[in-house]
Amino acid sequence: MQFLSYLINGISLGSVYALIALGYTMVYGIAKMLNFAHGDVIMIGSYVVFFAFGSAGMNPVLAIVLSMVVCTVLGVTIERVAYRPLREAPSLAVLITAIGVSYLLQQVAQLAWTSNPKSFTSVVSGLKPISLFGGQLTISAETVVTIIACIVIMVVLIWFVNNTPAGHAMLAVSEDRGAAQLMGVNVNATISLTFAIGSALAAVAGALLCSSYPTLQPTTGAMPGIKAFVAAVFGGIGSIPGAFLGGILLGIIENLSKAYISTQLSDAIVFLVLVVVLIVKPTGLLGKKVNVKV
Amino acid sequence: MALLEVSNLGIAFGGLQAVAQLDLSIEKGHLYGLIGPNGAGKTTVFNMLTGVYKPTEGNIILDGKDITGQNPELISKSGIARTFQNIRLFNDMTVLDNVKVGLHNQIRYNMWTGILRLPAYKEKEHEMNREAMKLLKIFDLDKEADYKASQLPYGKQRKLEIARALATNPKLLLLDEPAAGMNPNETEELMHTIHSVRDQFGVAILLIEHDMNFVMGICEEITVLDYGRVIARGDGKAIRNNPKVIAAYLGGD
Amino acid sequence: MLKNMKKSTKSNVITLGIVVGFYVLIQILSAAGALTNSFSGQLVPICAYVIMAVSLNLTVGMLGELSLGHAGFMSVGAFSGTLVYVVMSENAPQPLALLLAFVVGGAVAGLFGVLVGIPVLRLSGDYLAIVTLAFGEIVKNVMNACYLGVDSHGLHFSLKDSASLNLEVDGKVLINGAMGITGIKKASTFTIGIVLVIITLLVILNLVNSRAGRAIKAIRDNEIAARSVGVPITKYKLMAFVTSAVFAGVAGVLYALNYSSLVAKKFDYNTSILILVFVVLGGIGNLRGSVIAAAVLTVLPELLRSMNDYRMLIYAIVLIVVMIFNQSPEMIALRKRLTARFRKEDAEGKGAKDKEKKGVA
Amino acid sequence: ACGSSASTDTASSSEAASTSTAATAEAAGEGSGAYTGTPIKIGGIGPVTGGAAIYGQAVKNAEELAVKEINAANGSDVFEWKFEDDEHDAEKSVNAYNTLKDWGLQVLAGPVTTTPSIAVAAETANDNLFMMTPSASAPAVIESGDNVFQICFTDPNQGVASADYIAENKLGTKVGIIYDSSDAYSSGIYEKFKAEAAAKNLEIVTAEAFTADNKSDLSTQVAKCQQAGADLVFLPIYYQEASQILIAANKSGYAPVFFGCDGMDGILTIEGFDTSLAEGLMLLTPFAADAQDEKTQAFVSAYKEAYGDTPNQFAADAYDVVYAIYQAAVAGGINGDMDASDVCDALKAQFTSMTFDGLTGDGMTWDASGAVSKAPKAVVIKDGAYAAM
Amino acid sequence: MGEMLSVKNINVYYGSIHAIKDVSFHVNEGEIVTLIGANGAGKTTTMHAISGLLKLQSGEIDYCGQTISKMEAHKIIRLGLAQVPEGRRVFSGLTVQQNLQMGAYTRRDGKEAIQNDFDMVFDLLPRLKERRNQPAGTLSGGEQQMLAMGRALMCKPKMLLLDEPSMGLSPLLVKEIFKIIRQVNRNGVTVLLVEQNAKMALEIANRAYVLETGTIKMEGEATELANNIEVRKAYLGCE
Ligand SMILES: Nc1ncnc2c1ncn2[C@@H]1O[C@H](COP(=O)(O)OP(=O)(O)OP(=O)(O)O)[C@@H](O)[C@H]1O
Ligand SMILES: Nc1ncnc2c1ncn2[C@@H]1O[C@H](COP(=O)(O)OP(=O)(O)OP(=O)(O)O)[C@@H](O)[C@H]1O
Ligand SMILES: CC(C)C[C@H](N)C(=O)O
Ligand SMILES: [Mg+2]
Ligand SMILES: [Mg+2]
Repeated sequence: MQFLSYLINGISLGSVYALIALGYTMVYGIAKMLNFAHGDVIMIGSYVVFFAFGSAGMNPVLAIVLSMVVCTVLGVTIERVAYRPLREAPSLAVLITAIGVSYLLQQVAQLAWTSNPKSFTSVVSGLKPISLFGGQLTISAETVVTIIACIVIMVVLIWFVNNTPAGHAMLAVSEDRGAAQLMGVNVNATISLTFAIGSALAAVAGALLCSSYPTLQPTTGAMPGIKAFVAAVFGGIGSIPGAFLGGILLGIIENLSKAYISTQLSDAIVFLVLVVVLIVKPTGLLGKKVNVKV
Repeated sequence: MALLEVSNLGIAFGGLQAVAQLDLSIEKGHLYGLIGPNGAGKTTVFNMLTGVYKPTEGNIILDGKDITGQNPELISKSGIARTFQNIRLFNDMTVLDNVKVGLHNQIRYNMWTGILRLPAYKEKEHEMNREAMKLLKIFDLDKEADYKASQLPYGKQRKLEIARALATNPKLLLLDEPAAGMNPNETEELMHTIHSVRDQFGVAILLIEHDMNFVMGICEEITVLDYGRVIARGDGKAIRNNPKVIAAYLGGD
Repeated sequence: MLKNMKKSTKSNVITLGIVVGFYVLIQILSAAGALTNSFSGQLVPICAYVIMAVSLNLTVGMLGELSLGHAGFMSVGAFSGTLVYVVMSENAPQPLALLLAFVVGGAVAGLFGVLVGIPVLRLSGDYLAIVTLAFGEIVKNVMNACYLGVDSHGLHFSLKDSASLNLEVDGKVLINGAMGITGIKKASTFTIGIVLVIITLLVILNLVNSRAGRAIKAIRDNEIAARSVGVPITKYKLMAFVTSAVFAGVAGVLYALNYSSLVAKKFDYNTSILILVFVVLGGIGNLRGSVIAAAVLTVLPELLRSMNDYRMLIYAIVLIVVMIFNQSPEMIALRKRLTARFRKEDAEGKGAKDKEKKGVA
Repeated sequence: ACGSSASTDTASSSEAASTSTAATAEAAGEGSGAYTGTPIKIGGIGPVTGGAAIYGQAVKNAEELAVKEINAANGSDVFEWKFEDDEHDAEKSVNAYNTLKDWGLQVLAGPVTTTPSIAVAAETANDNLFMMTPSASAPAVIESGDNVFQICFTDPNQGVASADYIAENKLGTKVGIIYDSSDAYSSGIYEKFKAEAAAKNLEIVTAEAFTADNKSDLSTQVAKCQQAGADLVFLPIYYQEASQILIAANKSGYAPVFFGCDGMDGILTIEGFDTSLAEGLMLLTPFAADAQDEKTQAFVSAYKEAYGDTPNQFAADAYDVVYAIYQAAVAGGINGDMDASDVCDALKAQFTSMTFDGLTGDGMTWDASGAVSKAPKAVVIKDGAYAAM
Repeated sequence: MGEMLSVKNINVYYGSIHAIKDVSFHVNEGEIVTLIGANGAGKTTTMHAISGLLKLQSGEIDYCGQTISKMEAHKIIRLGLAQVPEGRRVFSGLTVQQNLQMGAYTRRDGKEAIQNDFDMVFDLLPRLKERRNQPAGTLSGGEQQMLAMGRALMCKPKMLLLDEPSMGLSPLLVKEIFKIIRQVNRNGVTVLLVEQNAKMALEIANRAYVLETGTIKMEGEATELANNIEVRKAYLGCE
């Protein structure tokens, strides 16, 4: 029973990672760039929800929609201003710019909203937790909603990428931008769309991250961002189901190692497991093996 | 015994038997052709010979030594060098350095000699430069020694690959479509170069090529593959007139 | 060909000349009393970061592998070297203790380089990046939980807390978890720093321009081709990785001995990223660029102090703008055309000088 | 050794000074003119950007406020003040210190956090420049030299005091602990608490850690305390994480006594936090923003007016630091014309002999090591406000 | 018959390398025009300039009466100008089928029409049908070349730019490819062809241009050039 409860804690955390990782992997998979500012877009999204829902008392769904709009505009703007000029530059250059953007967002947030922490009111506080085994085991509404959101988003994304022209364009862009252009794909628009989707997901992720773990600060997005990145790689970066699986597993490993090995060394354990898995499976759990034909 | 003895070589990718039951025997200093329709498995044979793919069956014996399934580094040391169908140069390095990497196992000095710039460093580097320039000269690339490899036009890149491969001092040189992307004149020139390389270095050459003038003009023996299997073998004339080859590969006029 | 030799040698001489020139300049300024406290306080960290950037460039620029955990090597070097120094400086002459600290710091970091090198041989690209990131985080986490003490019975070690060390009353805690090592006697000087920078540059420049360096770059450019000409991939990847780690370790010792305390938190992911920023901004594979970028970007936030609350905001903007200006192909083409106009005859036929080969390849 | 061993001469002057301070605080703006020399250059250092920015901002604001008040009350400027950011990083903190030195720093009121403070303390010891940290609480900070002083409790002191308090008041029998093992402050208190608890026969059933990298999810740590049957959970951590723990415990229906230290102060001011969750939370803190005494009220309202926030204990500490230095400066006849080393010697002599009444304690004294002696106050949160216990 | 494509005095640079110098030529509707030239003459560069993958330094390119030299590549394709790029550039992670689908990306003429063209391509290049579910990256060189061709055909272009479409193909397939080009042309597609196999190119082309180190050195009817001594010497390998 205790084990189950730890496991649920893990899944709960993992589902948040998964949600963030989906946005990461989406952008990575198509634009082939590590958008290290993703975590900070999440943070901005959370602030929007915090003020719209927590302070102004807006309907939570509307608040999230508002946040999605804000994040989408933000994400697309960042892409346009900071990443697009470097489209043809080495990928590391964009990585560094993304880090610059990450600093920038954190600084802006601090200037705008100070560094004082805010306690986030859960957007699903209206819902009841699920109680099992006569109350011995509870699964919070946040967890349930996050997992459902994750699965829905994952399925929609997979469907979208594989079955719509825009999705096909994304696949082509991810393979070879020049050739994609020759097929008539508008590369810039496709990458913008990818960022739009990634950032809208960030808004949802932010709302649910802060619902489960309610402290909101300008640095709130940073660590979950990195963890989610790790999760995305763990699952096989670029793979949508991989991001989901990687996120959930990372959460579970993190919590079980806290529960049964050491709370002090749990970070090290998580990363060690990751390293071992990658050594055994060098492209992550569900990553495609890249076949280089010689 | 011949320089290269291949027996019963085969490989499958998933369900696809890309090469099957291949026997091949190449004498020292021979010019040997491997031709066949697209997707017949020619490049795959090269990949097995050089250790890029591990054959699922069969043996490869070079100079009496079994090299089946060894890794590419070792096979290179044993004396097989190659070029690639999709050119693979060290793009960000100079033309000269590309060849010097090819000399890696020929002219050696250890890391510390390099870091501490011991006297041997200068000496060996000079030797390398000399050797490399000699090779570049053969392929008429000496004037571009300082260029980045990526800045060479396609045809010269092909030649540079051959020069680099030769730098490893191979007993057997594998050339994958060396004349692709060259016009007839350039092809002609290449034929001469390859001949003189063989004569000068005494190296056996196995080449894949779709340009029949080239193949017929240069190869002393030819093996034809189709769907991974040998469908014909012989000299140029025999191949040209083999009905199976005409049907599968050359096409009737 | 001779020209080529000369070109690389000339470039190396310029790079070293910049370093020596900087040193001389500082000495003159310092003698003239024209050096601010703020600037002289940054000299040692600048040296440490320069070494970090140059050594990371070996991995990123020469070997072509992304490492997000370079600070991890700095950390293990810093802790082991400092430990040696703290213990040795009590009963050995100062210079010897110092030398030993650097040697041990470098060696221990190198050892970890081998350890991390193993996954390196199997992974590439972002998967490798994650492993190095993981390495850095593991080091940080373990060092944060690491307690080491010494008493008359010898060394005691625990991963729990200092109480678990069960030290005698006379015992001394050497590493105290998140508190790290405290009470270090400051031993690093600018002169030592510069000497180490020069050694690092000499070793790495010489390495890069030697047989081994060519092999490393060949692996970067095309691993399959490198194999096909008989370059042992394992050996050279490890060589690059370990060399890079050793110098990071040395930089760690230099850095740590400049302050009275040493904590693991300093060497986190952000520091690794910072070093990477130096490398990329200075130009991937361009060692001189790394030197300059490391120095400039270390000083920059200090120069921005007058901006108060907007300091880091401006730093972030500068970073983005410089990056775009430096790396955007349009900007590069623009700059090239401008310089070409100034040196028309020079540009002729010297295609080889053009670094960018991007275009539509 | 504390104030009592000082010579009568300095003791009397310190008395005089303390009354004068009280006077300035009360009658701010009247222009008492106790100080007439060149302004003293006092500098602050702390993280005003990055993850620890809340602490640095609070300290910065309070220092500024105190300096303004003192200057206004004095009529002519007593202090010239400058604050530099250190991003909670030792290297940056030393840089900040050097920058302040270039400016002409004579007295340092900072840094805010432990790790940077240890590094800077060594530098100040070298320069013999007086340093008093408002909030860096590890004992190692003041070990660097006799010029380094603290106005906050040291971590061991808090750990011991907490264990004693819990034992004496029989607040719990089975104690769980959740602390931040990546933080010097938190693990410092934890260690001493553990040792003292053993001495007081408190049973520690579990001690769980988290780190800066995994602190977003603390539910497992809470669950482990619950599992171990802890009826009191000791939280030597900061209030953001504490608020998360309270929320997590509430979710899983776990309601032990929660007991915190000074880092807990501020929990009631978190925007959006359901303060009912903090009901019954006990903490040892030298300062409570809603204390009813006049001094606190004046400070809190002035701070609120200037910065729009309720000040936390670090702000109060910083405010006290400036006032204490003011008191010492006046009593020691310090003048901005003196060089930093002379200022330092004079301040050292004053601080080891004077008594200071501030927001965070009455009758504070310092021993030669630089540690403060003041009485901790235990408070409990009742009806969304602090109440004395 | 009007000019379908006209290239006027274009200049293209790679950094400071002046690769195309004041090149002008045109292609009439319904024609096959071939560009021949040695390695590095600038043929590929010219192709990329037309399809918009490379920016012009100066000059103008008109297509169907419209200036396209400032247009982005993806818009140019939408005007019915498809390219088989040098080096194949297939989407290696996508299957053969998906690659072909990408070829039809801009088409809005219904599933059925597209399905018809699928059948047409599979008919012309049966090897592709065999390998329809194989990732393109693992195809042999020649198979990839076929795929690149098939992919361009799926776009149903008005004009095709072919950059060495016969490279790496077996003699049989080379003949096949040229047959296909001719057939496509007969169906109304204008073709601009770059070939090392100048002999065959000149055989099927109406007109030809000779490009040398970035400038047009000669132009004329294909048959005329095929008989020109200089051309024969330099590009056809005949003395
Ligand atoms: N790694 C692989 N995975 C799956 N199939 C492969 C792989 N490598 C090659 N093949 C298949 O094996 C067959 C043989 O390929 P190979 O490259 O050897 O042909 P080839 O004879 O060199 O043809 P070409 O003349 O076109 O270069 C092809 O059909 C190809 O699709
Ligand atoms: N990306 C690039 N960067 C720099 N120079 C380039 C680049 N691409 C081509 N060049 C140079 O531009 C010139 C023209 O090249 P281009 O590829 O257009 O020639 P080509 O006629 O297509 O030759 P090939 O027959 O080899 O394909 C050559 O001198 C080449 O070296
Ligand atoms: C302001 C607080 C975060 C400082 C803390 N007491 C420390 O010593 O680090
Ligand atoms: Mg092939
Ligand atoms: Mg070309």
